[in-house]
Amino acid sequence: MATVATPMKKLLNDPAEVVKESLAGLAAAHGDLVRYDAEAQILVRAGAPAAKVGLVSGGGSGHEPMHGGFVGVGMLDAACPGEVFTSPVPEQMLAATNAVDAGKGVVHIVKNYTGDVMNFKLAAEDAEDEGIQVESVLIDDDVAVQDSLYTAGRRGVGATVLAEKIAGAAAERGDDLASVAGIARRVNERARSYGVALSSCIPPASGSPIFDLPDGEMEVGIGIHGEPGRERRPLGSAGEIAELMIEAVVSDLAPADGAAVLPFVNGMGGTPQLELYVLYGEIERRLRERGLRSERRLVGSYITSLEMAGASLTLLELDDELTALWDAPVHTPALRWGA
Amino acid sequence: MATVATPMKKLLNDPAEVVKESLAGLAAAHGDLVRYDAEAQILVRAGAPAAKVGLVSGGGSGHEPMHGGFVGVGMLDAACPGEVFTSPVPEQMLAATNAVDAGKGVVHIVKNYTGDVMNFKLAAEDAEDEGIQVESVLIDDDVAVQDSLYTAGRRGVGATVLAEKIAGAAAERGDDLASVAGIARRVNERARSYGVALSSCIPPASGSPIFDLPDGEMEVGIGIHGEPGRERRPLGSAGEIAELMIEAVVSDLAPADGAAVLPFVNGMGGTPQLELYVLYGEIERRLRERGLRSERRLVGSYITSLEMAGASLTLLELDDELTALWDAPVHTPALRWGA
Amino acid sequence: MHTTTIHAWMTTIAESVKDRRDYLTQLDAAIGDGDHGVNMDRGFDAVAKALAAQNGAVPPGKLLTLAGKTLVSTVGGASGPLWGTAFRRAGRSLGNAEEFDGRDLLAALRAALEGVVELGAAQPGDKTMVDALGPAIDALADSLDAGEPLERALAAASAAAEDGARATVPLQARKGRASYLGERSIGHQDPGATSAALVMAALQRAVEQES
Amino acid sequence: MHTTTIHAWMTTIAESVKDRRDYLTQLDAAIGDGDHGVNMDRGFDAVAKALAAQNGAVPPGKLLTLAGKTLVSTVGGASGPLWGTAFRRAGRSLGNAEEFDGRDLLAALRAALEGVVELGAAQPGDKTMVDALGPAIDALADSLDAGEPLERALAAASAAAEDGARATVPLQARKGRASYLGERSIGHQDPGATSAALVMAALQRAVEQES
Ligand SMILES: Nc1ncnc2c1ncn2[C@@H]1O[C@H](COP(=O)(O)OP(=O)(O)O)[C@@H](O)[C@H]1O
Ligand SMILES: Nc1ncnc2c1ncn2[C@@H]1O[C@H](COP(=O)(O)OP(=O)(O)O)[C@@H](O)[C@H]1O
Ligand SMILES: [Mg+2]
Ligand SMILES: [Mg+2]
Ligand SMILES: [Mg+2]
Ligand SMILES: [Mg+2]
Repeated sequence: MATVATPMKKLLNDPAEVVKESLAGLAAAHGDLVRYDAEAQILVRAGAPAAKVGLVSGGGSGHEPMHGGFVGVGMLDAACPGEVFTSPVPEQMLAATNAVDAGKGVVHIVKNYTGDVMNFKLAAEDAEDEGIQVESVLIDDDVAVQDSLYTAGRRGVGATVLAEKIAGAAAERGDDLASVAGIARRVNERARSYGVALSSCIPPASGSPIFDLPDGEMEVGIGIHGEPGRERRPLGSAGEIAELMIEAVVSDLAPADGAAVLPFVNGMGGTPQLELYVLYGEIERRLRERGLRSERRLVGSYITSLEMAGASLTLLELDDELTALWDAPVHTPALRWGA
Repeated sequence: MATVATPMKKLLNDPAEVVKESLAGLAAAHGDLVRYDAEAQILVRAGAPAAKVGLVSGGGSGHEPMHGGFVGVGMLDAACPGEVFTSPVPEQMLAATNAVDAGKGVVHIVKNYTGDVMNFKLAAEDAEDEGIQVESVLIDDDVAVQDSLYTAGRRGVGATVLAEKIAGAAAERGDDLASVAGIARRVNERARSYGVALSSCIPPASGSPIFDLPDGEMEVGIGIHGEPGRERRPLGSAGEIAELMIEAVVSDLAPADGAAVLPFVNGMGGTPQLELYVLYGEIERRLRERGLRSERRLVGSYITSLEMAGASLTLLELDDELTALWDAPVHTPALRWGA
Repeated sequence: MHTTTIHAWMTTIAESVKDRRDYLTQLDAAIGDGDHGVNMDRGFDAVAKALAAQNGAVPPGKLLTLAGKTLVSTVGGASGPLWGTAFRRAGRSLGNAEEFDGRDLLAALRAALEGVVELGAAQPGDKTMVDALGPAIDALADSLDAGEPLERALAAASAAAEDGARATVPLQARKGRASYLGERSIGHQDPGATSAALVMAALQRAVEQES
Repeated sequence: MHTTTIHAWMTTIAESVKDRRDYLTQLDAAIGDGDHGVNMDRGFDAVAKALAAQNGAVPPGKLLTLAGKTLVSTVGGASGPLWGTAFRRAGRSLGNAEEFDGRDLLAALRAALEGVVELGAAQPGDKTMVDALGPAIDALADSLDAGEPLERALAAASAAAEDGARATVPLQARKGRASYLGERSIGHQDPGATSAALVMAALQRAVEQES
C-alpha cells in the first residue's frame, strides 16, 4: 500500500488532490444542500440561486467545517476553498460570485490575511467589471495580533463563523446588500478572539508538523494555520487557559456591564470534546463572575487547523437583532437548527 | 502554571476530575436539553420524565459526543458516563434508570464489553428489585472480532449511535418497551462496523499514548478504547482503507442486492474533516459499485477514542421503518434535525 | 483471626495497589485499555476509607461484604464487578462469626473464586485473574491439608498466585478486552492476574502482622 | 533578447523552484504556514505548461503577461497575486515589441516591483520579496549605467537578490503572515525573498544561455 507519497498519519490518496476529493465527498454526503462545481473548485448552495443577496466566503482549506460546511440555507450561498492553508484564487471567487448573484449583489466575507485580501480584491474588481455589485466585509477579530503599522493587521478567526451565520440569516430574511454587509461588519466589530495550541498540525503537502511543541508547553496567541503563536509558555490548566483567553478578549472588547454575550468555544481539530467542555465550563463561570450573561453559545470544532490540539474563544457581544438572527433557522452540513 | 499533574498535551485541570468537569460543562452549554446530576454522575434529559419508555445508555468516557451528547429529545433520556475508557458503576445506571422511568419500563443500550455487560447486569437486577421493568439490548457490531468461544464476543461500536437515534425515535413516538428494545436489536442485527487507527490516543490519567504507531503504519480492526487493533499494516491510501472497511462489513452483513443502506463514516477524534470526507467519497462510490444505495448517511466524529486519528465505517441495512425513525426529529447537543 | 485481620488485609492491598498503580496500568495498556491500575487504586482507596469509618464491632465477614460493595460502586470496568463479587461472596461465607481460622479463610476464598467464575465465566488458562486465584487457593488447600501452619500456607498461596500471574504471559486471552487482540495478546502478563497476586500477597502479610 | 529568452527564463524558474520546493516550504513553516514552496511550484509549473502551449510568434511582453495571469489563477496565497501582478506589469512594460534590450528589461523589472508595492504596500526592510527584488534592480541599474555587459549586470543583480534575501534574516517582519509572530520572526530568512532570488538567478542563466 504505497499510494501515499510521504508516509504520514493521514487518511488520503494523493496529497495534491485532497482538497478536491474532500469537496466531492462533502457534496456526495450533502447533495440536498450543496453542489460541487469541480471545474471552478467551488461549493454552491443546491438549487437555483435564491432571489436574495448572495453570501460568499472562502479561504485556505484545512479549517473544516469552515467554509464548505456552512453552505446551505440561512448561511453561505457559496464557498471557494483554496489549497490547504492557501487562499483561493480570484477565478474561484469570481465563479462563486457569478453562481450566487441574483441581481441583488453579493457580499464577500474575507478573513484578514494578506493572501485572502489580495485575491478577493482582484476578484471583486473582476466581478464589478461584469456588473455585479460586491460588498467586501473584512473579518479581523484576533486580539493576539495588534493592528498596527508593524503587522498585516489582526487575523480573521472565530468571528468568521458567527458573521457567516448571522449575515446569512439577514440575507435569508431579505435584507439588501448594504444591510447584510453592515450586519456582518457589526458582528466583526462586536467580536474578539484568542487561541491557544497544545500541538501543531500536519499539512498534507509536507506530511510533517509545522512546529514541534514539547509536552507541557503551549503556544498562546495562535492563528488558524498551524503557525506558532505570539509566545510559548508552560502548559496551563483549563482554568488558567480560560482566564488567559477571557482576559485577552474582554479587555479588548470592553463589553457593557451585564452585557448579553455569545461565547464560542472552538476546538482547533485535535482536542477531544471531553476537554473542550471542561474549558467551556471554566469560561462560562468566569464570564458570569464578570457580570456577563452567556445568552447563547457555540461549542465545538468549527474553525480548525487540521488536527491541531488546542482551542480558541470568540466572544460576541449580542444585541437583540443579532440574537434573533443567530436563532433563525440554519441548515448546512455543519450547522443546523430550526430546520 | 503547574496545576496539570503530568505534563501532557491536554486541556484540563485535574485528570481525576476531567469527566465530572466535562459533564458539568456540557450541561452548562445545553441546559435546555440536559441536566447534570453531579451526585449520581449522570446526565438526564431536561424537564420531567416524558410519559414514554425510557432509554438509557452509558459506558466509559472518552468517546464523546457519545453518550452524553445524545441525551435530549428523540434519543437518550439519560447517560451514565464512567471514567475514561472504564465502564460506569451499577449505581449510576440505577440512578439513571430511576430518573427516566415513567412506569413504562426502561431500555438499557449496552455495548458488548465485559465491564459494561457485568455492571449493567448488576444494575438491571437492582432496578427489577425496585420494580422497574428493564430490557437490556446488547450492541456487538464490530466485525474485527469474531464472536467465538475464544473472545469476549464482538465489541459494540458505531451501531450504538444508530441504535440510540432510531430506538430513541421509537420511544418518542410511543412504542412500548418490547417494541423499543426490538427496534434497537434490529438495528444491531442489520449493522456492522470496522475501524482503522492512524495514531493512538492519550488517556488523561496516564498522560501518554496507549501505543506508538510509527508514521506510515496503521492499526486495522481497532475498537474505541485506544487499544491496538487486530493487526498492524503499512498505511494505506483512503481508497485502500475504504475497500478494506467495505469488504469487512459487507461480507459479514451480506445485505440484499440493491439494498438501501446508511453508511456511517465516523472519525476517531483526531482525523480532520478534510480527510474524513475524502474517505466518505471513496466509500459511497464503492457502495454504489456494489449495487448498494446510500439513502441516508452520517459523517463526523460521533463515537471517538479521545484524539485518536483514524476512522470507522458502520453500515446499516435500512428498511422503511428504520429510515422513517432515522428521519424523525432529534434534538440533542450533538445530533439535531427537524427541530 | 479477627476483624483487625481484614482491616490489615484491605489497607495492605490499598497500599500495594497504589505502589504498583502505574505498572498495572502499563500491563493493561499493552493488551487492554490502560486503566487497570487506576481502577484498582480508586477502588481500594475507597475500601480503605469505608472500612476506616467502621467501628471495631463489625464482624470480619461484614467488613468483606462492605469492601465488595464499595468495589462494585467505585471501580467500574470488568474488575469492579468481579472483585466486588469476590469479596461479597467471601464475606457471606464468613457470615457473622467474630473469628475465623485457616479453613474458614480457605472456604471464603473458594466462594470468592466461584463468584468470579459465575459472573465472568472464565476458565483456567483464559488469561484472567482466575489464573492467579485458582492456583493460590489450591496451594493454600494443599498446605493446610499437609498440616502446615497458616503463615506458611499463605506464603505458598501467595507464591502460587505470583507464579500463576507470570504464567499468563504465554497465554492467548479468551476473556476480557485482551481477547480482542487474538494472538497479539500472547507475550504479555495479564494485569488482573497480577493484581490478584497482590491481593494474595497482602493477605499473607496481614496475617503475619497479626501473629 | 527575444521570446525565447522569456521561455528560457520561465522554464528555469520552474525547475529551480521545483528543486528548492521543500526548502522554501521549510522557510515558510518557520515563520508562515509552510506552503510557499508548494505554491510557487504549482504556479510556475502551470506557467511552464501555459507557455509551452504558445507558438513562437507571441512577443515577449505578451508571454510575461500570460505568465502573470497564470500565476494569479493558480497560486493563491499572498505570492500568487504579488508575482502575478509583477509579471503582468513587466509584460505591459515590454509591450508588443519583438525584441528587448537590457534597458527594456530594467524598466520591466521596475514596473514589476512597482506593481508589487502598489498591491502589497511593503516597504524595504519589511522582510518580504521586496527586500530581494529592490536591491537586484538597483544593482542591475548601476551595472548598466557603468556600461557593463548585460550578463555581468544580471550576475550582479542575481547576487544582490541573493544578499537581499539573506539580509532578511535579522529583520522583524512587518507584512504577511510572518508579521503575526512579532519578534519571533527575527532570525529566519523570508521565503518570498528567497524565491525572488531564485527568479533573478533564473533570469541571469536564461540570458547567458541565449548569448
Ligand atoms: N470474564 C472475566 N473473568 C475474569 N476476569 C476477567 C474477565 N474479563 C476481564 N477480567 C480481568 O479483568 C482485567 C481487566 O480489568 P480492568 O482493566 O480494570 O477492566 P477493563 O477491562 O474493563 O478495562 C483483566 O486483566 C482480567 O484479568
Ligand atoms: N504585503 C506583502 N508585500 C510583499 N510581499 C509579501 C507581502 N506579504 C507577504 N509577502 C511575501 O509572500 C511570502 C509568503 O508567500 P506564501 O507563503 O506563498 O503566501 P501565504 O503567506 O499566503 O501562505 C512572504 O515570504 C513574503 O515574502
Ligand atoms: Mg498560505
Ligand atoms: Mg477499562
Ligand atoms: Mg482496562
Ligand atoms: Mg505561506
